[in-house]
Amino acid sequence: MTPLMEADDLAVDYQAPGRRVRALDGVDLTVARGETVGIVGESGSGKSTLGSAIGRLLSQNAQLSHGALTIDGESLFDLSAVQMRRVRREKLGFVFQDPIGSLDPTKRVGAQLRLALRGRGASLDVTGQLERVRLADPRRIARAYPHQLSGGMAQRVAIAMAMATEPELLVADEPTAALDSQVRDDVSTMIFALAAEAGTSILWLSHDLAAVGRRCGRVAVMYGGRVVEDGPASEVLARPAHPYTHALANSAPASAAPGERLQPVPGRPPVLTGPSPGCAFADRCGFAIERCRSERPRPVRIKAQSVLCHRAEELAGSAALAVHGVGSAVATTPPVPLGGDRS
Amino acid sequence: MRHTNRTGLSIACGVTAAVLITAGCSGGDTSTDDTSTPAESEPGYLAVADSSLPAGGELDVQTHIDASVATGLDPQLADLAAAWQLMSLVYETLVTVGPEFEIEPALAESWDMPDDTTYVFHLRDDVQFSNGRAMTADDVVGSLERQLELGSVWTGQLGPVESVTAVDEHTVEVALAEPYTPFLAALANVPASILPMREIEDGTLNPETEMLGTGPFVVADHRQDVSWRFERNDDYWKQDEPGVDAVNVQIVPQEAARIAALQDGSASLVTLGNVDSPALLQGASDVSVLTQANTDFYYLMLNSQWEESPFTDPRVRQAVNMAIDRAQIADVALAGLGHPTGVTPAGLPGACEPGDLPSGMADLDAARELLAEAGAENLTFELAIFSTDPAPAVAQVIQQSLEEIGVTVEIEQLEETSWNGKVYGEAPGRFDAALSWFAGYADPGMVTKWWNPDAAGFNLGFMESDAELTGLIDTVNSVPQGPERDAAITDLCAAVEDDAQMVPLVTRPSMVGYRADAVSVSLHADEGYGNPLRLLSEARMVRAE
Amino acid sequence: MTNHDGTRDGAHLRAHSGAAGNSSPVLELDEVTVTFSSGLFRREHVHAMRGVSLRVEPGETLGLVGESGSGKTTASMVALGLRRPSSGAVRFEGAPLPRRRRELAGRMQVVLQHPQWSLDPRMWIGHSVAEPLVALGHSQPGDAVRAMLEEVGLEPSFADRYPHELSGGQRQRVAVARALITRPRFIVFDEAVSALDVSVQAQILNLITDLQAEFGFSALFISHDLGAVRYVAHRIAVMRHGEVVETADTETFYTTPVHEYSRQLLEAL
Amino acid sequence: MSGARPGDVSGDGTSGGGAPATYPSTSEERRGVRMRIAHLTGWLRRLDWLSRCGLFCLLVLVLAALGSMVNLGGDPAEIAGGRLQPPGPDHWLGTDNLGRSLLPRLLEGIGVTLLLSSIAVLVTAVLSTALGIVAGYLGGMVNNLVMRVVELLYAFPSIVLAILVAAVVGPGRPAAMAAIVLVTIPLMTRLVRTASTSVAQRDYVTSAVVSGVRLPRILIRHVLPNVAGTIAVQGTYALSVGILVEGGLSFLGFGVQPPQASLGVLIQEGGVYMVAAPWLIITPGVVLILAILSINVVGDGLRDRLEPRETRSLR
Amino acid sequence: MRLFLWWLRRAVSAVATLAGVSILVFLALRAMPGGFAETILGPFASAEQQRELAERYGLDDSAFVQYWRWLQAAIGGDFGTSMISREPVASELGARLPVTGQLAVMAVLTALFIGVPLGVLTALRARPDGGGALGRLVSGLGVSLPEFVLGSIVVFVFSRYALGLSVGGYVPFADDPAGNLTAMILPAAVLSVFAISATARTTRDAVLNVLVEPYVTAAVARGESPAFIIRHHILRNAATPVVVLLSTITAYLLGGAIIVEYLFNLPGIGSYVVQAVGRRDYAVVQAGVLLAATVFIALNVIADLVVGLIDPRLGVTAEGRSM
Repeated sequence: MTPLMEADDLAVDYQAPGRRVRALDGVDLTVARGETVGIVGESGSGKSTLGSAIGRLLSQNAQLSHGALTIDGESLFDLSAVQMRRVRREKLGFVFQDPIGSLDPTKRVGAQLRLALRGRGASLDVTGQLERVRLADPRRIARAYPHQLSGGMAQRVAIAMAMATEPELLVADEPTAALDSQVRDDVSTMIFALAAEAGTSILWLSHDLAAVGRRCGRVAVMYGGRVVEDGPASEVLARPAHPYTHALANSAPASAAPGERLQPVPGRPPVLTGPSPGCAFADRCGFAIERCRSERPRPVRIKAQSVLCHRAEELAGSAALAVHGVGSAVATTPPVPLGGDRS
Repeated sequence: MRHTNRTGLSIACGVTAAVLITAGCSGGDTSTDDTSTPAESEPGYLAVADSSLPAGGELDVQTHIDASVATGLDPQLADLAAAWQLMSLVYETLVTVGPEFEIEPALAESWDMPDDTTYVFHLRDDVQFSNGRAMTADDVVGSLERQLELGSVWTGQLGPVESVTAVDEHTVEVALAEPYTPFLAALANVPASILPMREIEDGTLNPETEMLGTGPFVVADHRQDVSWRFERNDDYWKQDEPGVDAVNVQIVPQEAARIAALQDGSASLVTLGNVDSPALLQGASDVSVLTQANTDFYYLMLNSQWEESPFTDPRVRQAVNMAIDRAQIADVALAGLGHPTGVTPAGLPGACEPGDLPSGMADLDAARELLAEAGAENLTFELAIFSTDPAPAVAQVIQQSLEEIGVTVEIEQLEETSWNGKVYGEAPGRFDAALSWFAGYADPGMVTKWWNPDAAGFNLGFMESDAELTGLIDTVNSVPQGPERDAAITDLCAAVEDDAQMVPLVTRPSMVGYRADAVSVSLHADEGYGNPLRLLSEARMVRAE
Repeated sequence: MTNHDGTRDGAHLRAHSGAAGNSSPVLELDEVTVTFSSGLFRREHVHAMRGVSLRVEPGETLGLVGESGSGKTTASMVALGLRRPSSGAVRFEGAPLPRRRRELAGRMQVVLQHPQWSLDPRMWIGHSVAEPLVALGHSQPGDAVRAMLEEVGLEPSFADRYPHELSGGQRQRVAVARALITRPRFIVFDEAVSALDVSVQAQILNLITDLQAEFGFSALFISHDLGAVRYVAHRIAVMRHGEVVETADTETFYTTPVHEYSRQLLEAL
Repeated sequence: MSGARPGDVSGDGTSGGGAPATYPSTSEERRGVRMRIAHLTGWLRRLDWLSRCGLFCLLVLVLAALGSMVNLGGDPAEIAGGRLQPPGPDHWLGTDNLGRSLLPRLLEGIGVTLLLSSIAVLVTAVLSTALGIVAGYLGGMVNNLVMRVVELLYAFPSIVLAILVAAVVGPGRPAAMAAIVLVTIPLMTRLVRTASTSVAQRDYVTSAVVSGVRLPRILIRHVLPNVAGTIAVQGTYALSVGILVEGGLSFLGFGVQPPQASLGVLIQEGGVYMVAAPWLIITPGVVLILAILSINVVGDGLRDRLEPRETRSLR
Repeated sequence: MRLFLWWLRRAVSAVATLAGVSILVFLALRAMPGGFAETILGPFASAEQQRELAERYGLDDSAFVQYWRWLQAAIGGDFGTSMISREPVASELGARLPVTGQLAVMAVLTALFIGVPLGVLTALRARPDGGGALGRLVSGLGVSLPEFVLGSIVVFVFSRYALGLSVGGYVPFADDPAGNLTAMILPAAVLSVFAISATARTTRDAVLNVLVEPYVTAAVARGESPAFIIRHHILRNAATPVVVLLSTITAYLLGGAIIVEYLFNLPGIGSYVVQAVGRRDYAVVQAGVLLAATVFIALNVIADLVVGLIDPRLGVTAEGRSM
């Protein structure tokens, strides 16, 4: 059976006057039905570009350089505009970072929710839909304008819109980054619960490795426009196989025990102008060798993970990539079930 | 608003001479078809309305400027040619001016001069004001006395009137203190209009805001600066006049808009200000443009009273006077439609010959010599002008010709009101030189009165009276028509240029365009009071069968 | 470029405890209330701070945590003397804040949130760093600037670059250098690392702790990120709805938070 | 966090940095000059072709104006030929109603119009910048006061305002300049103020305040350079408005006074002769439109350059 | 209450602005060169006439007294009498307002119905790589065509060749609707060239700004069609700057489409006031400018109200975050 979503050597460039910036540099990623995948990466890693590419929502100066992206076997970049709209309507759902900005400021919440539900077989019961995302007093909220809502409320409304049609894949681009920490948990929990109920797969984009690891079944770590490590969340968190994943885990202040010194990643993330000649992390990597700079790594299998590192196998054998403060980072709540036998 | 033709007043004395001046009308007569103006070759006329056409219809006219300014609609206070144009449709005078500047009967059907200071006017007995009341000698006496009491400049133009008395219901006698040659000419202009004195005295008419006259039309509607509607006066005393039922006048300051209206037929008759308009309208079908020679002329004020002016030295003034190339002004700035003139307007019977004057000889060496004598070789002065066409062009030609004798002219162009303030607002006026024009009127002596600032007080700010000049002016205005007067006029012209505080330049033409397919009009070849609408009541509409 | 120098580890943790006993606080907020009111006629009062009392001891870093809208940014403005409290007192080095800003010049500095706006984009890095010294009347700060840049792990040649040539992390280093160049007694870090990528954040956090050990300044470290606060602060104050709900030593707070809200925050970490 | 877009990778500067006051050594100053030149050329390269065409047109116009100063094409005031002659070998652009050659008149007109508008806009820029920066930075009462005055000017119909000025000062170049200044000041002040307000909230300004930097220095070293882009863009638009106002005023007879030529004067004079001598209005008309268009296009280019925007399709 | 206070504040600021405008105009008029009576009556008027005029209009009093007198009368609704026509200024302006108003309305409606769609279209076709330069050129040309050049050409062409539309010849709509329209179409068209281009440019900018808003992306992501998104999300959100621009254009046109009125000889307010400046007809200038300023302020208020209706965040009664 074909995977729900598959990116195959996907490369996307942004064209600016006088220069080109490579955002995706050959992404390989699949999402199976019912799976929950977290994409972790810092700004510039390409995760948002990947998320946008899935809905073909890239800005106009973005260009597909090579590779393919398929949803349910349909190659997105070959679809007509009409076909693409059908895919978006029937198979995809999106939740974005800015909850209030994602709602039309000039329309009452109820009106725009109704507009979004119209003609797609979803229930037109606005109150019901708002109740589904656990909004108290849905009637009052339906009458409110977006700017009168808190971020958490607005994000719930946006989720209600995205999930009303029970899409096959929900792309959530940092949906909780703009929310206060208390609300974050509730919102994420709700998204995962709704998705589980509807059998929707989730692609969760985030910069917070630990948070994603707690929720998702699988984690893919992006760096320099590629997925450098991809595997079950618990494995990636506990036993990162890529030096970058390791560095990322160790640099989060929350991961440090009291009195423990943080291990920052030296240097700064790259801005690619074309295909990276070697491993994009090589300049910041404590383990880099000459080969890392000149030869693009190919995926290797390290236990459950797929890793883009020339030295992955040797490092896996050593203790070099041990995560400190592991205890605090490991999920305290069990991951949401993977959706049974559907995959 | 740019075309406010502010006109000087002047007095004309009775003119009987009938010297026909035709030079003025040759340049602009571009009449393209002669079917509607069968009598156009009649002497003194540019066009004669075809009286065989049926009366009736409405005539659409466009003109530059409205009649009423701050003085209101009182004809006796009117000092703008534009005001005279429109007011003459309603008000009439005892006498009027014929095609060759001869004085013709109007409200007075005849007059006698028992001696050279007494005039006896025999009034028509069929004249009514448009309210239906018959005009009487009392109206005439009252009107003339009113003008004499107003103390306006026109009062001076009427001359040394001693008394006005009603001899009987239809006879009025005017006694002068001394002979005054331009008296009849002065009576022939709008400020000498006969008003309905009974209505004015009993307060039922306010002449400042309403018009009630004996003329061919009555005012049906007036929107200041927008439009007038004149309707025929059914009781008008002239037979077969007016020839149209109504005249709609639109006030259109912009020349191009008037030309446009004429071309697209939305106006049948327009007054024009640009000397090139006749040429511009050459190709337009059914459009005729007639250029009326005027006695109006441009003159230059050279300020002798302001200490900072370079013209306190008469030699500098004379040099400038000599160096200005009048012919070039006429040809270039006025497109050949104007003519060099002395102080007596060229074209007016009895006027002096401008070619014999120092200005006509254009002796540049003499001019340079005068400047050198005065120690003013590298003279620079400012010339204040107002922006109404073609004054800027005239100024620029002056600038060019004075460059020949090494004089630099800096032109300062002002809007009309500011110009007035600068030139007339204070004494001494704070300017070097200024350009303007006077209406030349119907008698050569009238306008010369402005060269005596003691009489024409508005000039006191920049000139002083000259005893010799004043004497010559008085002579010209009191000596009857004849060789003696001609000699005095010649001397006067020379004296003006010698004095050179105000130097005459060129005459100023006026243009009238009309649709030959819409209207048949009458127009004098020459005009002394800047009134191209003088014969409007003769106009007849042409109807396409 | 980074300070991987492990020898300073933990040194700062002891820095304040010795000093706290006998000297007055560097900064003290005493029952500070800040009320925003708006409108010409209408007086609508919003309490941004309600009876907030805070103390920063010499050599100490006080961490201030809270959600957006909790009043912590207002607290920072009050501490910096940029906003006068509606009631309550602010004392700096034992004395009320002077009316004239310049009297504080050089003794108090700030590092703010946005890397892209922390430095004037039209100014050379060298000028930016030198600015506080220039304000104090120094005319030749070039050497001091170069030295300070090295201190924050940047090459001295950065002095003649423009901010846009630097990464976000480098800009925050420059901001720290600028704050430290006058050797101030007190620095406010207002969300100073929040906008940085995780991998870079740690660099700046380490830099701050290292420099504090070296220069001994006191600091108010404001952030919504409990993890970062916990890492650099000696004591932590938690703000909510304009009030301080809990103040505790970091260790105590970490292990046994008292207030319900503090517990929630820790759980979400 | 939307990937590497050109806009957010680096927010680089528009003009060169602030003038070095104390810090760099002479070699660094030299480097500064080099950087500025590099900046400028970089700038030109990043303008699109349309804006470059606009710049080129403006350059040509400026050269033409300079040409008029050395009487290129002849003395503009001289009556050099017959009246209303069409363009020909003697008079390339024909002659006007006084027989003056149009070419030198046109060059003079370009010079007068450009010079006058530029000076006026410069004055506007200085005043607006001063007012806008102070109002925007200080806010409060100062801001209210400045904005009230600005609104007052705004509420005047612009041409009536210009005409009133012309009537008070007396028509001519000073009146035209004053009118342009008064007409362009409100918008520019508003926009500079808005920009200054946002600069005032920037972290580097707060840092400077905390560091004890004095107000004048903050305004000059921080606020001014950072609103310079706004000033430049608005300056170009103000210049095009200035040319329009000059033209309109001169056209109505309140601006530049003949015999001096300006583009507005030439068009006014030529308007009447449209039928008989169309070259008298067409040439100056085209030049005027070209000048305004070029300036607008350059302004658009500048703005696009300063505020690069992402475009999106709905497909 | 909130609404009332909003209105109160607007009213106070409007009165302040109007007072400022009237003082400025008053001072400007008094600062004009040339004495009063001499310049108004011209050189040939007698001293008697000058005295009478000065007396009638109180021109000899101090400026302060004159202003105070004017203000008192103005508050009572009496804006004085024209020195030229001797008619009350209010009725004169009232007679001319419909002309200017019609011109403004025609031009602004044209701008609305042509400029807005044009702006939306060009925004949707905008490309990041400097494409659409041609569109920029065309819209740039539209705002670069001075009325006095375009108007002169139109006057020439339409008067020279009978094309069915008249140049000048204004008649009130009530008298002759067809004649009125044939006279008004050309001047309105000349004015609308600028209005259309400016509207199109503003609309394009506004739409481009809205296009990158997250809620548009969200709508695209939901699979909505472009037509749907334009209708339901873009038009309304992009309307704010367009409304503000249109109100500014209307105010500008009502304040005097002077050049067009002048070229086409329309008896509108702008040309009237300009003429009055030339003739020092103080009361007319004073009232005319005040009228324009009032219109400007009123349109601003209307624009604010409309903007508030369009975007509740910017409204008069916009509530803060209430939940």
